[in-house]
Amino acid sequence: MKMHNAKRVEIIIEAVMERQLTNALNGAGVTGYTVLPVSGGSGRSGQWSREGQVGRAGGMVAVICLIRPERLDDLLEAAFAVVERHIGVVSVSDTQVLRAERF
Amino acid sequence: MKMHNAKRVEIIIEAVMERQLTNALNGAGVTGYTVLPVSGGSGRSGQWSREGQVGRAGGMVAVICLIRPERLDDLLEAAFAVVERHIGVVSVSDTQVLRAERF
Amino acid sequence: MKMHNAKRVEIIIEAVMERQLTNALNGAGVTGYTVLPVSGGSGRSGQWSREGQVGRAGGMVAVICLIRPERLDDLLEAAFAVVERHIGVVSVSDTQVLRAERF
Amino acid sequence: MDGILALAAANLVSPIILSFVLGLAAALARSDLSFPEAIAKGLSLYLLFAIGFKGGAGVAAHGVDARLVAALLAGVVLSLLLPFIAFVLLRSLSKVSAIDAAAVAGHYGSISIVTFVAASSLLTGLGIAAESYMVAVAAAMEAPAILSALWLATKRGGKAEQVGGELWREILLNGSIVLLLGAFAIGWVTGEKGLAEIGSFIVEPFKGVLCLFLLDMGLVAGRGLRGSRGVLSPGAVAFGLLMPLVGAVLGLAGGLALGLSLGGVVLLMVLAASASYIAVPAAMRVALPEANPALSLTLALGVTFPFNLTFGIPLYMMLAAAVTGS
Amino acid sequence: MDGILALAAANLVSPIILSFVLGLAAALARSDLSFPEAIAKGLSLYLLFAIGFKGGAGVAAHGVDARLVAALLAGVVLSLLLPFIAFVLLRSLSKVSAIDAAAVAGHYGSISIVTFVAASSLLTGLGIAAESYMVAVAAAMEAPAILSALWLATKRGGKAEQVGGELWREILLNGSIVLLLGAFAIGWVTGEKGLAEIGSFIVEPFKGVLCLFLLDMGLVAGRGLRGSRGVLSPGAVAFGLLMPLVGAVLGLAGGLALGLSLGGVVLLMVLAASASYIAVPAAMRVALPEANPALSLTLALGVTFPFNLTFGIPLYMMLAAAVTGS
Amino acid sequence: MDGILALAAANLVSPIILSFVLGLAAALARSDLSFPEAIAKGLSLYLLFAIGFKGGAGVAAHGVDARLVAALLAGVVLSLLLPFIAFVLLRSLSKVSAIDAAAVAGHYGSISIVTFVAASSLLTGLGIAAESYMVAVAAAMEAPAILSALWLATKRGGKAEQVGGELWREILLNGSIVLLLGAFAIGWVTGEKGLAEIGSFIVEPFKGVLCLFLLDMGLVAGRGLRGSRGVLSPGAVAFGLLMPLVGAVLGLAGGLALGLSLGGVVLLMVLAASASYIAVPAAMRVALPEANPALSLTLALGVTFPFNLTFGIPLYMMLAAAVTGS
Ligand SMILES: Nc1ncnc2c1ncn2[C@@H]1O[C@H](COP(=O)(O)O)[C@@H](O)[C@H]1O
Ligand SMILES: Nc1ncnc2c1ncn2[C@@H]1O[C@H](COP(=O)(O)O)[C@@H](O)[C@H]1O
Ligand SMILES: Nc1ncnc2c1ncn2[C@@H]1O[C@H](COP(=O)(O)O)[C@@H](O)[C@H]1O
Ligand code: NA
Ligand code: NA
Ligand code: NA
Repeated sequence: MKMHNAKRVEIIIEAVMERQLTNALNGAGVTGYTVLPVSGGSGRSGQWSREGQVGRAGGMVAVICLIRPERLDDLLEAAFAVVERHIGVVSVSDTQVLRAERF
Repeated sequence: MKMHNAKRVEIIIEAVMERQLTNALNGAGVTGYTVLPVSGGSGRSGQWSREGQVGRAGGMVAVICLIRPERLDDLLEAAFAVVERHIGVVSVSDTQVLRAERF
Repeated sequence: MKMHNAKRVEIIIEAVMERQLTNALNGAGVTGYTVLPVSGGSGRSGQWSREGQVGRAGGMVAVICLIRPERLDDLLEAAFAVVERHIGVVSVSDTQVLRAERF
Repeated sequence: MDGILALAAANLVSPIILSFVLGLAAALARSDLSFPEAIAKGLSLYLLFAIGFKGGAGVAAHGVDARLVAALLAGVVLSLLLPFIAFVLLRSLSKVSAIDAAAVAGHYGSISIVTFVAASSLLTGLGIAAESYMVAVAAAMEAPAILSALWLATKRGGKAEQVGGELWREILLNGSIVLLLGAFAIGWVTGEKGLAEIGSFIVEPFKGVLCLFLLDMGLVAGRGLRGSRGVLSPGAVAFGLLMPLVGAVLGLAGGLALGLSLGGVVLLMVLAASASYIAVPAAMRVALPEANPALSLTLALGVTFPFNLTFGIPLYMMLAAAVTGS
Repeated sequence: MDGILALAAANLVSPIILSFVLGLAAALARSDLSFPEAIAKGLSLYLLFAIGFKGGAGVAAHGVDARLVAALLAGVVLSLLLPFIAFVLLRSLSKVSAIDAAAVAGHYGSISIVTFVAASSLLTGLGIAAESYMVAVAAAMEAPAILSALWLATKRGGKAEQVGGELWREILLNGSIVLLLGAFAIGWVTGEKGLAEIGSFIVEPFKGVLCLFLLDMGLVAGRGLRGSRGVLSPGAVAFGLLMPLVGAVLGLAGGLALGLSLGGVVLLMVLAASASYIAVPAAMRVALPEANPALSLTLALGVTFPFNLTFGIPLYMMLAAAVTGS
Repeated sequence: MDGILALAAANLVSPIILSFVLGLAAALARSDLSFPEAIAKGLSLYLLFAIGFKGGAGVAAHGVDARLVAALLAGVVLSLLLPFIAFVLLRSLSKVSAIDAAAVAGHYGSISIVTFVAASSLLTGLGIAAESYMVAVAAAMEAPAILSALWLATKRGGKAEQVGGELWREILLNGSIVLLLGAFAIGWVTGEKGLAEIGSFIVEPFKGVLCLFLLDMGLVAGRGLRGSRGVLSPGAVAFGLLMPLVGAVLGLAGGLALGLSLGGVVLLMVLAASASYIAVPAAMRVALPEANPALSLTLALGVTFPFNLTFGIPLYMMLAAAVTGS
């Protein structure tokens, strides 16, 4: 099958920052992304779990973004501006996608 | 640790198509996959969120499939037949797995 | 943006083993990971779904761990000791991260 | 008549309607108020189970009326017929593609169970009796419209997924249909005794649960409206307000032909006037992926549902009351 | 006696049983009807809290019977003993591996709280009183069987996870045990007054909630049966129907030895006859990963649970009534 | 007075308090008992809707008191003022950074609705009436404290996110504020009639639902305490116990100045004494990311909330009763 090179960006960020992040992505012309729920985790700020939580604080979401290699920098700059002062991690992997016209 | 080359296929597809997709995968002899819930996203057809939704329409799922490189094409053909007319994205990354005998 | 090489380890394991796994990771000095919920899947032990389930048995979670390449082996040994006798899969991909100081 | 008018006005300030309005306003104001998906589903499971059970228990109590079968058939016919009218009407009012029109038509041939529930509780409030088996008619009307929609899509809009057995199973064994009919059967079999056993779960708290569910529906509808600016042409909106009236009139005709009670006539009107936003959207995504889901959903949930809830239902009541001269 | 027979038959057409049947049928027909995981868990949290609290309040009301401690001990002994019988019986009826047999045995030594609840509400319906502290006995019976299962697995089936303190904590502080006993304690301390405060939450709606929960259990059981064709040999199925009877007889003996009331005897029989499908499966996955989870779960949830729910409970009642001559 | 003392003691053994204690104990013992996130959110949606609606219905019943506006203003002032006191107090008792102190201060200026609910139901139990609009005052007190916290952070702790319109919208249209005020409005508009319609959903089961919610809060608080060993210095703990008293005294002064009823004074004291653990933490993560969330949350949920729930509320009652001489 015809595959096309792309980047897979995975941004794990505080749930309260989800809207700010997606706004920033839209602002950078990145309109394709998928948000996965996160049930728990651990990091320098300790271990946490969503179980029984009511407030939006103290939870994370994972935003996955498949993007053409040449658009990566715009995305990273937009994302970094949001995550900079917040907890969370950003990783970028090489990948290949079907139907490149969608990206 | 002994690792073996494999492909990580990530199919983000409409929730209503989950059964059709898994049936197609089983049909292609791909019996190993994991389904992750998706809480929201954005694409050419706009932004969406599962919050408060009752119907199965308007939601996505992420199907992750680790597979031996030589079996990739069968998988992609099976998957493509399902996603072809539907919204959703398919990406393939190189990866390495422990316990190759399981794949 | 300045990126740093890292490994993305994805461990899909039985939900009942989550605590054992994270304890093992902490034991190996791996204190950064994120747990994603899993809604269903299929493998050699058949197909399953979390729908309507009450018990913790018969469900999986996905633990994602971004780590410096040199720390990978410790992590894999710790993880393997837990998954060894249990169902589940472990995959490792090359990736790049922002803010390496966090890892 | 006046009594109805007065109480119809009162309807506007019922907790049920206001809860919907609250949700709608909160979403339009971009508040982060939201219900978890699991809770929304849980509420709808409760409502389907309760309404089905009570309908069955009612049939057990008042005995099954010879008209039951006729009413079921009438419902199926209405569900099959309405999409054709909807298709033509929508195409004449706006220039959406045939595929999109077919998908929308499917939604309007089917029914909205919450609209049905709201109408039922308003009738109860007014002390107007209705045939208990109308809930079975509601279930019978959910799926047939999908057939017509697919037929329209194939004939007029080029290819659509041909309906294989698998798809049929999915449509007919749709969760809401199964739960509604299943609970109806349980209520019928266990009757008054069964109702006495679980009444304090499915009867007393019912209206309150309905308020929370409508609050959530308001939130979802508001988010949909916000997200789909530009999706709705004025013509489409006009369709969303006219089509329920057309449906109601056909429902009225059917109800009179069947010789239903005033309450029964009103409920059949409401069913015909309402549009599906749960079962049909899913089926359309599977069988008619080319259709734009935002159009159907925004029309059904953002235009027609609020209209029926606020003005439609009382209007249909007055119409039915006037015609039946009660 | 005849009264019991009649009412036992009536039990078959109670909303509770029929809800389970509906779920079972829907799943077997591959309907997409389903409960979100969170809702299923929420329902079980409610049931555990309510049944525990009511038991405690009952003890507060009727005073604590000297037999309480004896009954708890008897429960623990039954839970420890039953797995050995189950192991031998299963091995003789089918040729599953020793590890699998040990795992299954652990399930049957432990208990199913929903079966207990169904039996209790049937007793209440029949106006047959039972010792309120039986719910504490139920909690006491959940874990010990796991010990026996692991012992069997090690002695007969080669290595099993040796039970470290960590595992022990997980088993003894299992959520359902903690909630059941905790609510029992709260009910006991707050007594009638506490029950009056929250009765309209944990008493009136209880049966209705139970219906929804059993509907979900039917769905899960049906999905399990569908998914595990071939997992169950005829011998295994026979075990799933015989073992409850064996358990019931031992429960009967224990109940009589303890001098429990008719209701208490029945509940002890039900506990001994029922098999765990929540606490034990999780523990077995941790400690006995080599065992096939599908086998235990399909037997407990797909065979024994429906059997107890429909025929078992009434049968045990008649047995107990016959023996105690009431 | 003595009556209050006695009943205050009784409060300690109410199902509500004991449910919290059960959750706390289970979490500290590392039991795996837990509520799904969706269920916890569902319970809080129910509580907010019910308490808001009942407050509004109460206002409709007793007519709106001229003091309503004054009380709202007083609430806003308290919410704006308390953070400054909290900031100074915390800094003097422990050496946390200015940023952390500002964040904590924001939590204590705002309110805990569950504490408010617990106090209300205790008052009801004691037959002490209170102004129904106090629930609106509660809503009014949620957000202003955030302003003061951010001002403190900027002035004393260097940069904080400057509060753009977007952030303002998020703070003011926070889900719990919208739901509380929205339900209050619905209750007010529909009045007694509305309450009659949905009372069996929002009134009777209320206390039971509150028990389950407090059980969950106990679990979350316990997990938090376990996870944050070392986060709390003795000074910080002292702050968590002293600050509510300071707040209560200011609430008392405000309540007397407003001429509220005994019940109203107590509720204002409770609002001032309680600390937010839902709305403010989220706002602080957005606007003050450098602040350590564990510190604020552990103090608010792990120290101050349990203190108010057990000893605080009865204490405030006695204080108010003594001062008002009732
Ligand atoms: N190395 C990592 N791999 C995966 N997820 C991580 C990692 N580090 C942090 N996280 C996630 O980011 C959250 C906040 O991290 P931190 O800011 O280090 O406390 C954690 O709770 C995890 O969910
Ligand atoms: N570039 C992308 N990266 C990640 N997810 C995407 C991307 N594009 C689309 N998606 C997901 O697929 C869904 C449908 O996409 P679309 O068909 O473009 O509307 C979106 O709502 C996202 O959840
Ligand atoms: N090849 C695979 N790719 C992705 N997930 C898998 C794969 N194989 C197994 N899994 C996951 O691991 C679970 C147990 O696998 P198994 O032990 O093969 O039954 C499955 O239910 C899936 O959720
Ligand atoms: Na219709
Ligand atoms: Na047993
Ligand atoms: Na306060």
